[in-house]
Amino acid sequence: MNLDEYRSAARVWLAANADRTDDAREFMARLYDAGYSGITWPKRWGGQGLTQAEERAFAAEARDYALPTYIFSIGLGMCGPTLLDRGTDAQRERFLRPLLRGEEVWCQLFSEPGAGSDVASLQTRAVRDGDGWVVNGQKVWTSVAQHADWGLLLTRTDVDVPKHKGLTMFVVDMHHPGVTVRPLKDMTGRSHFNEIFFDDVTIPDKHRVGEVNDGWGVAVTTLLHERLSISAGVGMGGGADWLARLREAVDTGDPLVRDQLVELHIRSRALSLFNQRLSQETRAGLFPGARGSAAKLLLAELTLYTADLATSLVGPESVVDEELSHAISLAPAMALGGGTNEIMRNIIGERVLNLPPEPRVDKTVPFKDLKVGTQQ
Amino acid sequence: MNLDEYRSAARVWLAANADRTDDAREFMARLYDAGYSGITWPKRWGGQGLTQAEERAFAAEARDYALPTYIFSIGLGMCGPTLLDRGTDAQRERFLRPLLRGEEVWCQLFSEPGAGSDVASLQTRAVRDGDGWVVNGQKVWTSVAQHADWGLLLTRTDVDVPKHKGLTMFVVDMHHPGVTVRPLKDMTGRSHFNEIFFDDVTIPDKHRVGEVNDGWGVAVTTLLHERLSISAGVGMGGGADWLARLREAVDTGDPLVRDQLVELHIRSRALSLFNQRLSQETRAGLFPGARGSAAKLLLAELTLYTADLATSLVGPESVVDEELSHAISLAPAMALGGGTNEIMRNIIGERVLNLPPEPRVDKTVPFKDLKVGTQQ
Amino acid sequence: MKLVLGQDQQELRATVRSFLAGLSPREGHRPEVYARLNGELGLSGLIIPEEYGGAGAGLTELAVVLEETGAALLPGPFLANALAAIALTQVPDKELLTAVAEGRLTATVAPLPGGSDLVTASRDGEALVDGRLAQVVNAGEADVLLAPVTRHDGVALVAIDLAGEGVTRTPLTTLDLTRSQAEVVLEGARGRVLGSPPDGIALERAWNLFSVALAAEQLGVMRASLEAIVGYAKIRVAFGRYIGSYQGVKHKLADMHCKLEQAESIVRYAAWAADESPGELPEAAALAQAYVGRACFEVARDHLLLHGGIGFTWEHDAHLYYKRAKADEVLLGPPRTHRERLADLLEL
Amino acid sequence: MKLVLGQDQQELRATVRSFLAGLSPREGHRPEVYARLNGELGLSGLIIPEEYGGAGAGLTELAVVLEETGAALLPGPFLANALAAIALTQVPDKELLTAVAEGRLTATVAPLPGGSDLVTASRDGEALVDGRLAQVVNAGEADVLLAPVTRHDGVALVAIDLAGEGVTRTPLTTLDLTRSQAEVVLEGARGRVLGSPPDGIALERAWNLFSVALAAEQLGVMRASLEAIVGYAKIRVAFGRYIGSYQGVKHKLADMHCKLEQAESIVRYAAWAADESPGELPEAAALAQAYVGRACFEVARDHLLLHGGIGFTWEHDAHLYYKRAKADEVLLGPPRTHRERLADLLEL
Repeated sequence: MNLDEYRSAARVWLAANADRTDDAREFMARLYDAGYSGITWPKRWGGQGLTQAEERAFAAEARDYALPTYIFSIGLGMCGPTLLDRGTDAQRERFLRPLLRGEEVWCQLFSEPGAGSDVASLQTRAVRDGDGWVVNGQKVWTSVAQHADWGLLLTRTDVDVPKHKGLTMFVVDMHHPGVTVRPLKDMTGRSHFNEIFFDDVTIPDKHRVGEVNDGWGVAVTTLLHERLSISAGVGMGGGADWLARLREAVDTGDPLVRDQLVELHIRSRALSLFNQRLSQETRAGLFPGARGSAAKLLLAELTLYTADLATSLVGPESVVDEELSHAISLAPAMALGGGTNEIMRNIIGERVLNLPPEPRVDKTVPFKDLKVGTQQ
Repeated sequence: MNLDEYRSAARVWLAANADRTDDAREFMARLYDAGYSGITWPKRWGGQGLTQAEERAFAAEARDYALPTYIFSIGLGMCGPTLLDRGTDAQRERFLRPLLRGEEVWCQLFSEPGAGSDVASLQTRAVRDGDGWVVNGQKVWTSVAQHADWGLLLTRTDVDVPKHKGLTMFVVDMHHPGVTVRPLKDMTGRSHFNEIFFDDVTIPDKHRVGEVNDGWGVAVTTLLHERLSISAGVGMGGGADWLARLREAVDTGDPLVRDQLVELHIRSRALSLFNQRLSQETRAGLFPGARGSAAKLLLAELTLYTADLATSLVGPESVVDEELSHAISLAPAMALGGGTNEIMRNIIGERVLNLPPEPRVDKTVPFKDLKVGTQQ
Repeated sequence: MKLVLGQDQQELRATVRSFLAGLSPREGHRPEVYARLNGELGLSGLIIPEEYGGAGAGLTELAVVLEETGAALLPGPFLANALAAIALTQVPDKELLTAVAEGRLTATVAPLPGGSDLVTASRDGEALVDGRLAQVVNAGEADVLLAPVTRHDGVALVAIDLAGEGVTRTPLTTLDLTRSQAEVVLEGARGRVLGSPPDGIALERAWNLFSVALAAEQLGVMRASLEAIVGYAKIRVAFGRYIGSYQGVKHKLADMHCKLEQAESIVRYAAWAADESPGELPEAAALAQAYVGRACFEVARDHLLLHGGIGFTWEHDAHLYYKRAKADEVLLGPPRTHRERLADLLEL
Repeated sequence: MKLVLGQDQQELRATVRSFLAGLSPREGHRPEVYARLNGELGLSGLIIPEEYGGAGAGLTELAVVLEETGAALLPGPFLANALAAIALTQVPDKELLTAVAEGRLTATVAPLPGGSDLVTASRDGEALVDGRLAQVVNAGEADVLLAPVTRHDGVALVAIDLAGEGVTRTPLTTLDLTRSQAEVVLEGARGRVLGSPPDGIALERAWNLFSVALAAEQLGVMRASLEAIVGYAKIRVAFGRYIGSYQGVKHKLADMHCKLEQAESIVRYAAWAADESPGELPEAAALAQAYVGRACFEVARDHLLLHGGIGFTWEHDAHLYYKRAKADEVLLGPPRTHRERLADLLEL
């Protein structure tokens, strides 16, 4: 089957199946049966053994549908690929097929209240106990944890070595009685994320991913996959939608209003054309790498700019308009999640422009002697 | 004589004398004879022994005149005060009165091509030779050097200690045959500054200011006086003048043009009110200290903004208009001279907001092992 | 021109600041707090002339107080009541002024120049008012509403008993969680005409004073936001260093400080103009809203962003400041209206 | 839509870049350089159709070349001649097109839609032209001027021999030291009417193509500025560290990179629209000038500022880029005119 045939078949299948159900697990099972789950994953672990080309073709066809696969996105985008790269065969055998079939939901447990941008300074401890491990600590900013069966958990296992060298990765059973999932209310008043508390949670050693104290190496793999998923999602910038909505809501006969809308158009076109150029480069085999961070940074700024502009143009009514109030409340999310704007600028500066790094004070000090989190 | 009487007398004197001559030296002599030179300096060294109050009163009266005292400003504002603070009595006796009388012009010789923001990394060497010193090296950004009789010169006398600890300050004879003054053409096409080359220039030890290797301590005194002179001069921001000029030159019937002029008004009023508040605080005995750096930073930004706006509003003609072309060419000067914007933000961050400093890699390394200037 | 606070004003600030220190913006309107603010501190009568039982202070003093209530995000009708006192002072009404000064009555205002579709057919002091006000600040908590009403001889300021007949108040869900708004529908609601209408000039002056008063609150919001993030930047660590040591944070905080310095200068100037130089007031007031409104939002936004993830949580106060800053920025109309007013005054 | 350069275009870029590598923007117009550019590289005929002896390439290729000449700040009439070739291609004139393609003749243009007060009384192909053009780019170095002239049936594009009788050229002192301008006064100057006037549509299209061509040059100016300061930030030390290691510098450079990425995307898009999607051209062209003109100046300005004191010196090239960026930003009119055109096209 060549790529065009593949695409046609996908289109037909989606037309017949995409809108048939809202149940995520049921839909994933059908996706798996039809051969559209794990398209690039090896056949041995339940995948289809195809290439990026087929995966992109399917994604392009699927873009027109709101597929109910959100709760599996962390597992499929980050946890699964990490196990493929760094797990044992026993782990792959146990975990990958149920993930692809929609039988088990995964979440990712890296960030902590004291370790955001600087994930490697995390403090959740895993201590050896016979053949297994006992975990205590707290994670935060965890999507879909309330649905999750398994979590990919990064812990500290040695405080006597520098921070990157004392971490270990595990698969944790989210149904363990010591795991508490609490929704985290954010500034929009809604709960998009969770806090997770670990209270003497036991994990068998066979659920360790990678070597003891090599957790950072494993996490880098996961974060690379995360960055790929984010930059794939970038490009949906809401600038154009807001322009359409605002031109109805405000007086474009006022030249100042008109000029503000032109500015919004300019910024949103500039970013959307940049995103399209990155896509074309990717299709041509030029992997954008860290340049994707520029698109992420620009989207974060455009999102803030757009919500601010919309409320300013509309004026007093915007504070009692549900849509505008939600927009201005949600606007900071893109600038904070998936790496703050400052982190993005560091990445662009160091990995795209190859500027010299900051002097690092935290790479050689034993973790126990390092300042972390929030302290005087 | 109370302050009002002092002010009245100054007003009368200025009205009679301010416009009588363009000759700077002659005018300074008359200023000295009238008792308006070195108003706050001790009588012993030729000053008037009065207070800041009298000095400010005279300055306020003098503001309406273009006094031809520019070439003495470095001597009176920086070099003289440094000798008052840190010189020997013999140096004060020899140098201060001729300065106050306009008989000798001074310049300041700190910056080098490789040492701008980071003055203490300078490389001009002074080496002991019998009872004196021999100097080789290059200075740059030196105002009035072409007129100067004496220079306050910061040199490196020890490369085996950290950079701040191996500097020594001297008074150098600008007429020494080893001193070459070359005008430095800047991007406006004019020469506001000079480069100075030192080729085996000898200096007697009696012209050393402060202890050997304590030059940084002396320089800090000088730079403090420099900062005071700059922030005293700040506040003349050209925003209001440009607004008046532009409202004649462009079509204010265009609402977008009108809005741009309002923005210029807002920014220039914001800064001028801030400057006035700082002045009132100073008069009330609250010394603004590092907060003056905020005024300097804002003036630098306003200057860039104004020239950019004016040329953008006027359009194609601005590139063949002498005044506008000069304005856009000169605009960067305020952001580069007297500390770059980045240095100002550091000062505000660390000395006003008391934020923690950067980790410093250059405070403990011997100078000879330190990276300085421009290098691979 | 006076841009520096005097001794008395500094003491007033210290008193109010220390009173507000223990309060949380999350507690909602607490009448017992207002009883002490109005009683012990006498703030409801601060700018009301002494002949009506007030302290007879000026906008300069009111600005000092509003900066503190802004910094504390004091919930409830403090600003609304202060704006009402400003309006009442322009069209002096003994009964209402005395009641507000003594803290017996809380008033609020509807937007003054235009913006209201209220009408009345009456020609004397009593009026039956019809119309709808889409958004009135703190209408749910206030006793009396002051609103511009159109009648035969032009616009008059009318006082309406919010608990009276013909008044329907519907609470609105607002962005700013620390300041409520309500829709007010009037169907033959009884009102009393204040002053000697038409009072265009008095209402214009009131509007300018509103702009100054709001700018003072915004200055407080800015200051508190900047102080919060500066404090956090000194204790939060990333990559082994306090985040305030990174230029990425430090330089942004320096820029925020510059905005605060300029905003304070403008507020002091506008308050001085209100008290001492009426001719400068309109321009100063438009300048205050045009500069301070924007600067306040930018500082509050950046203070939230620099907090990182924690700034996005409901439990942290950062979003309360961010939302107040946005709500304040548009409270007296879309920001461009202040710029347009300024352009008109400059005869551009 | 095609936003990525093909193999041929990349080779063209490499060829032009390597040719320009040894040149300095301070050397002024060197005819021998142009002889090779037009001869060996065939650049003067790049977009001229093959039937007139050109290479028949599109705006996409011209943009690649202009990006390089912009990056090098190539002095002389390169851009002017390219704009003239664009105009001539819209109202094809065999004699001039062939001469430009072969490099025998250098042309320049006066601003096309409006902006010119030139008039002629003649009704046939030959015309005697009167009027004054305040600023014509490279008029001092060009042989022929193309200018819109008002006549009985509307505006016509007229070719005027700049060395002919009735033409007075006065060189102007310009901000941009690498691109000359002159005043041109025409008193009964002999001209030849091109195309079949009135040619409003052709001239409108030419204007849009000018916007795209200029944006390509601006992209080159931006790129070269950013590369220069990134390079300097890697070798300049302050306080014992390379300045590029400070976030104050690094983060600004990252923002400049973001502008460059967006500017390049817009230029590629606008050039593609010029070649393949004429309906999108007007909007793409206005977008190109509205975004890239501003971004180019901001990047050139910040590149100069980040150099510190040395960037302020005459000897350093930073100011040449800064001045070119400003001159380019206003070359086709005050920047707001591009935004207004865009607003019109968007039917805002």
